[in-house]
Amino acid sequence: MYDYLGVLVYLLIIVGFAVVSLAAARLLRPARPWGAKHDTYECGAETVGAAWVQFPVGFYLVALVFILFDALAVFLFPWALSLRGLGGWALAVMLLFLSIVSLGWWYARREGVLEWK
Amino acid sequence: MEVKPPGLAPLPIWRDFKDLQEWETHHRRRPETGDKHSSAFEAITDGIHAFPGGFVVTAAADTFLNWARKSSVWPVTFGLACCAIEMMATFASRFDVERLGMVPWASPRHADLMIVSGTVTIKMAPMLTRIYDQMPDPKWAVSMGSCANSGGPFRHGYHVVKGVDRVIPVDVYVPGCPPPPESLLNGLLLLQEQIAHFRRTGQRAAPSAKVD
Amino acid sequence: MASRNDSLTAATPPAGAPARAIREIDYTGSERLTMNMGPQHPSSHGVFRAVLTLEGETVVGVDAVIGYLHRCHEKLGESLTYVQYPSIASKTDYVAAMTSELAYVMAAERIGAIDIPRRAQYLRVLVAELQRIASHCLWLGTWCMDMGGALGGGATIFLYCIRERELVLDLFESLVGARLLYGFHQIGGVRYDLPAGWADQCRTTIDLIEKRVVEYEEMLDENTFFQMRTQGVGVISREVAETVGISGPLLRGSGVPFDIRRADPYCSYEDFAFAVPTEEAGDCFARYRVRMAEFRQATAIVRQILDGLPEGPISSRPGVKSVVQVRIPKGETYARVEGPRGEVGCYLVSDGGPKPYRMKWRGASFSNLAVLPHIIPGHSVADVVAIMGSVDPVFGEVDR
Amino acid sequence: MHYEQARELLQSLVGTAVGGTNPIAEVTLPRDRWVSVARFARETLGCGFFAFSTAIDWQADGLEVVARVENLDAPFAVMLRTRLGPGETTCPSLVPVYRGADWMERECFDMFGITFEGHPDLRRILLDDDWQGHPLLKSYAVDTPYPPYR
Repeated sequence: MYDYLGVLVYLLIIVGFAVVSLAAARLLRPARPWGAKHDTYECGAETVGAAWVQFPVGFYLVALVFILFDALAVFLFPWALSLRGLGGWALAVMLLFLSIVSLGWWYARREGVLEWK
Repeated sequence: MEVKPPGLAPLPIWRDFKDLQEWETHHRRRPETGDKHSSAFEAITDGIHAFPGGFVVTAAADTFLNWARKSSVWPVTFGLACCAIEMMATFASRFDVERLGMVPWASPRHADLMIVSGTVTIKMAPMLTRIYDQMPDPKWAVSMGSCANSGGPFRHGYHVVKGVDRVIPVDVYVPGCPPPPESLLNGLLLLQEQIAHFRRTGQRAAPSAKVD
Repeated sequence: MASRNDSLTAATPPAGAPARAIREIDYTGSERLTMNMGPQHPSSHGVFRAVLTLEGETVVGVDAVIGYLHRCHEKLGESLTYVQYPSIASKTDYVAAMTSELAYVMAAERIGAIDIPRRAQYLRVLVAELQRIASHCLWLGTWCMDMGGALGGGATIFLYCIRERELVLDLFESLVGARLLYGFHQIGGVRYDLPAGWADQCRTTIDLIEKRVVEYEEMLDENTFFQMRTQGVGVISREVAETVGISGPLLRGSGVPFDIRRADPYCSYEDFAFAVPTEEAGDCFARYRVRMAEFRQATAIVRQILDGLPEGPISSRPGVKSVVQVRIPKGETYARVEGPRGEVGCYLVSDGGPKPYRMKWRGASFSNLAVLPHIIPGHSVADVVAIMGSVDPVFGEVDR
Repeated sequence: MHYEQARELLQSLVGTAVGGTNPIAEVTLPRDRWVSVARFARETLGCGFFAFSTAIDWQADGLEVVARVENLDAPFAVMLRTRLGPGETTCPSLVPVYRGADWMERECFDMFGITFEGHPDLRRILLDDDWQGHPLLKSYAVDTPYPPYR
């Protein structure tokens, strides 16, 4: 039971840090929504045109590819840490997994998803 | 009733303009109190003052908070004209302002200090007030160079605002055209002293109604 | 708003130079976003506001709004005498104050047929070339800071370049007493002479700067980020360059070997041997190479002056006692100077009184900036930053 | 194309005297030949470079528009001048011939109130759009007050 105490303390520190810093900021800073403070900042000038426009699809595709490979990275960390204990068998499995994923990467590159122009 | 032929009427000075008086009174109706802490914090300090000797506690808290604010005043990079080049030289490695804890920041949202370096023209004045307004409180303004102080060599130009303190409240005026980095640093140190004993109500220089 | 920009973007991207292959992207239904790259922007080099019409990341329309630093120079030019105005003249191009003062003073001298002693002409060339070095240092620093991420942490090159610029400013401080805006030129000659030991201090500074320029080129020339960000970006063809009237490193970067110091020599520039560096590609990288070559030409000229500085008086007119002392006879002329940004000219019309009748200031950055709406459409927003930096505008000269 | 040759061509085209010393040829034109002579200077004389164009307010004698174009190879320049009538404030625009004239003429409109016919986008460039008056006219005082900033 006790070996998980460290994790609890660690979580408390994280939450505590966030709460304390935010509460102190709210307590100390003056709240004066006066003048043009709440306007959107656009380099000092009034905002021109509407911002709620239909964005081109390019942004979405890049974000999608990023999330795909970011989620993949989550599996690599624990695998890398315990690789020495698992021996060569784990290496082969991971290489298989990576080759499947790189198939997706090759397809994204061929479709020109990442090229911007 | 003596009719004055047109063209002989004296040049109207700014006090005659009706809309200018409203502009002045609007500008002066800034909420003066509560510029320093949130209302909750000031309620707490009032409570502490009720106890005998409570001032010792709040004074110590004030000096600590002022020290924290003084030593990390972030200027927004607001370069207008020639003084901006001298401001850049002050930000660079030889006269480094980062020794004073000042990190030049591009967006007014993260800045505490606006160094107005250059001539404020009539086309730029609304932009300048908008950027100053968009800075979170408590905020300070340093007027760098004689153009920002009083219009400087371009004072008689039709398109020049006669000094930035007609547009935003200014805390420190740095003389010079352009002021060398040393005198800007001196101005910033003066500002830090001003912040160090930034009194509780945060009274500040109201925009001065200069007449010329 | 969009309709007017179409008339600007009607100019097809300039052919000739191999611009980046811009694939037509068939956006279905993506609207255009209008955005301000406004007066207060880290890479606007002063108070310039570009209203960009964007399609995703590609800029399809630019409406440049200037005038935020219009300080009535030309109106003040008509109401200040020939003795008073030079002190404000340096505030038009405040990064290269020596050359902007020179244009006004030369215009007045040319109308009044006032002769300038040889030593004063050499001193004028000396400070103009030192000013070119200091101005190019600031250009390189702010440009690389704008493209910051590409060059290893924004401010690296900025801090190096400002360090070199400080050395040149020390020279000016010991010569004139001021760091940025000097009252060095006056009608008839020059106001200050070289103090003792200034020449060797200048030689050591020049040698040091030449070594540092080599270091910058090692850092930037083979830097693939830098090449990707600047090669093929902001291509200005010769035809667009001439009709818009850009000058200086921009013009020489597009293949036109025109330099006023060579075509219309003033202040005894004909006595010095220097080359006119020219590049053909016309993109940001070409302009970068032209300016880096100009570093070396400037140091070469300064060395020639320091070796052959003639003796003699530094001004052909007595000291200025009263403001209306200098009177220029009736006439008009257009005197121009090759500033670090291009042709800085002063078109002066005088009516014989102590004040000019009309003074038109031809700022180099005004015309250089006028080329932006013709070359920016088709580039991405990040390229706009690179192009703005390579044009190197100074807004005292643009808005006057 | 060098200077003397350009001078004769200009002389033959315009008919009136061509002033100016060696590198500069100065010619005064009537208003309606403004664009045609500019096009001639650009095509046949090879003056591709557009230096600047501005105006001068001669008060009683009206406004005068000046434009300077240059041939960069054989360095010589042509200074085109045209005098608008005393009350007149319109002038044909050079934008179809030179792109650089776009901003220069917008500044002339802003400062002198000269409207250029054929200019694609004539609005104020240096001052705000709602600014009254044209500052560089001699009748405009240099420190005219502008409420609320004075």
